[in-house]
Amino acid sequence: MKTINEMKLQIPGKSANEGFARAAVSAFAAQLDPTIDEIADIKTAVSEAVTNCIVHGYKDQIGQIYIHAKLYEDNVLTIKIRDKGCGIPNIKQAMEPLFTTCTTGERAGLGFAVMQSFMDKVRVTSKPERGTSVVLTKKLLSKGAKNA
Amino acid sequence: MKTINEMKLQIPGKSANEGFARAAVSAFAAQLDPTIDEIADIKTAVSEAVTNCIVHGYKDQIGQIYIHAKLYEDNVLTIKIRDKGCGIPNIKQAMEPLFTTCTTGERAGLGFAVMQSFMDKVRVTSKPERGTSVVLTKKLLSKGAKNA
Amino acid sequence: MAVTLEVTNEEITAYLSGEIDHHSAVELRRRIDESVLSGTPERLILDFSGVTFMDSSGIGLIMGRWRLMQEQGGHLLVQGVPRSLRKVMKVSGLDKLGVLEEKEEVKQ
Amino acid sequence: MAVTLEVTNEEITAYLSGEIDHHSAVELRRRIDESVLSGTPERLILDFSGVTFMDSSGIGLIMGRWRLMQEQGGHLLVQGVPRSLRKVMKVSGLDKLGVLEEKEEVKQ
Ligand SMILES: Nc1ncnc2c1ncn2[C@@H]1O[C@H](COP(=O)(O)OP(=O)(O)O)[C@@H](O)[C@H]1O
Ligand SMILES: Nc1ncnc2c1ncn2[C@@H]1O[C@H](COP(=O)(O)OP(=O)(O)O)[C@@H](O)[C@H]1O
Repeated sequence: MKTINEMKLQIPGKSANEGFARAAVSAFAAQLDPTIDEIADIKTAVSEAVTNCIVHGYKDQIGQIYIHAKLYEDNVLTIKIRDKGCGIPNIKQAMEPLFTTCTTGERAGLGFAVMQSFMDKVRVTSKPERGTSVVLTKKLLSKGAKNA
Repeated sequence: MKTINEMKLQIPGKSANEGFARAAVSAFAAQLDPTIDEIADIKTAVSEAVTNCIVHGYKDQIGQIYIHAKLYEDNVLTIKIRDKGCGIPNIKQAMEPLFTTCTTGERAGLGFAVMQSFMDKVRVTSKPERGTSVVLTKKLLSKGAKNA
Repeated sequence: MAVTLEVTNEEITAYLSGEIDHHSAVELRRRIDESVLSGTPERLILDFSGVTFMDSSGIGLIMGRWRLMQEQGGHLLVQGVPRSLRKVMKVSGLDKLGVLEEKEEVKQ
Repeated sequence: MAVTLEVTNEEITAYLSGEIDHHSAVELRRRIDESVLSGTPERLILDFSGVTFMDSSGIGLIMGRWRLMQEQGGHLLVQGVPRSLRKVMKVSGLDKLGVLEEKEEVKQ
């Protein structure tokens, strides 16, 4: 598929940037003229993935988070969210609803479940001590790229 | 001065991204709790600098634009906007109000004048055939970083 | 994100507003728990009508308060969930905890 | 960005709305000029009351239409400039062209 537009964003993994990250991605998605529900879905999924980099990937240190969003023909949006943190030893287990390794922070273990129900596709790749990458894909039902 | 937060953004120099670039920078600046006027000033200056990369720096090709925003203590925001385009042979002349090299596109020759009156400081560095970098600086009068 | 607390002897109502994420949840939790632990409320009501965004951190916030109220021998009620947050509430299976108020949802 | 044109024999009013930048100005210019060149208007009025953002591309748009109307033997008037755009209009020295309407500015 042909890429119509893209953006790369890099931010330090501070919790204050969770809000900024979802605002930036939704401003990027705006050129597809999405519905309010679609924007809400995208913001929620991005918020989960970015929070995971901060809470799990980097735990007590502050590392960089890399976001790469792409718009393809046919209104398909992909968002890759990547950290260079601790990685996930067992991805299948990590993606099970209610599974969480966090004992202090009131994590519900539902981050991946939310991503999966709000986006069409969630692809996770990870290497222990090297980091984790989550690719979120969603086809928007909107009228199409009006500005690109 | 200590950096409180920062973000790096990379986008292709398509005119459709002018709107996205200013939205992203203003979402980043939002953590300083700026006034509506301050946000408008920042959006306008960013729009000028990004447009210049597209219209002048890259002319008929599409190159990458690099935006690096930083928040410092004392509510100082800097935004560096950089292209790897044709460069500016005479910066002093380029910054004069009404000066423009564009004859087709109805440019008013006021981009730098707007940046200068909307921001506290505008620093331009450029090398022919290597590209141009504009650093915009503004101290915000807002209550201070509430989230960082 | 902000929270306004309305406290009586038996009941605490926390009116939440703005965006709930991992960042803002920390402070919300602190404010609410402080209020719960300084009294003996029978009911804690979380009012979501002013909430414009929420991810699974909001679910964690609800589940944590549910647990706290269980420990305190009281109970939790969640009210005024805007239509836009129903989807994320549903993923969580919170409907099965029986804390979600059933009446008319609040329009945003 | 959008423009609605109101056309009579003598006058064209272009109601602009949304954000004016280099990207959106292209289409605005095309629509307005098409309308001007297909008639013999004495006046072109650009109404900015619906404009929420504008950079110097908006100034270029105004100056270009001012030139076009000069060529056509007509004139240009700019009306309804919101308070938030006064600053950028001022930098341009447009006030000196005498096209800016003087009356009460429109509130956004
Ligand atoms: N970026 C990441 N880096 C390391 N581990 C992760 C990352 N994302 C998720 N995980 C692991 O997967 C588990 C489940 O994640 P999730 O479903 O989002 O729930 P939660 O964030 O509430 O724990 C986490 O508890 C963590 O162990
Ligand atoms: N990023 C850039 N790359 C190359 N040349 C530039 C760049 N930015 C500005 N210039 C030069 O400086 C001139 C003045 O810029 P400006 O004041 O923004 O007015 P305008 O964009 O309307 O021409 C431009 O016409 C161009 O020659």
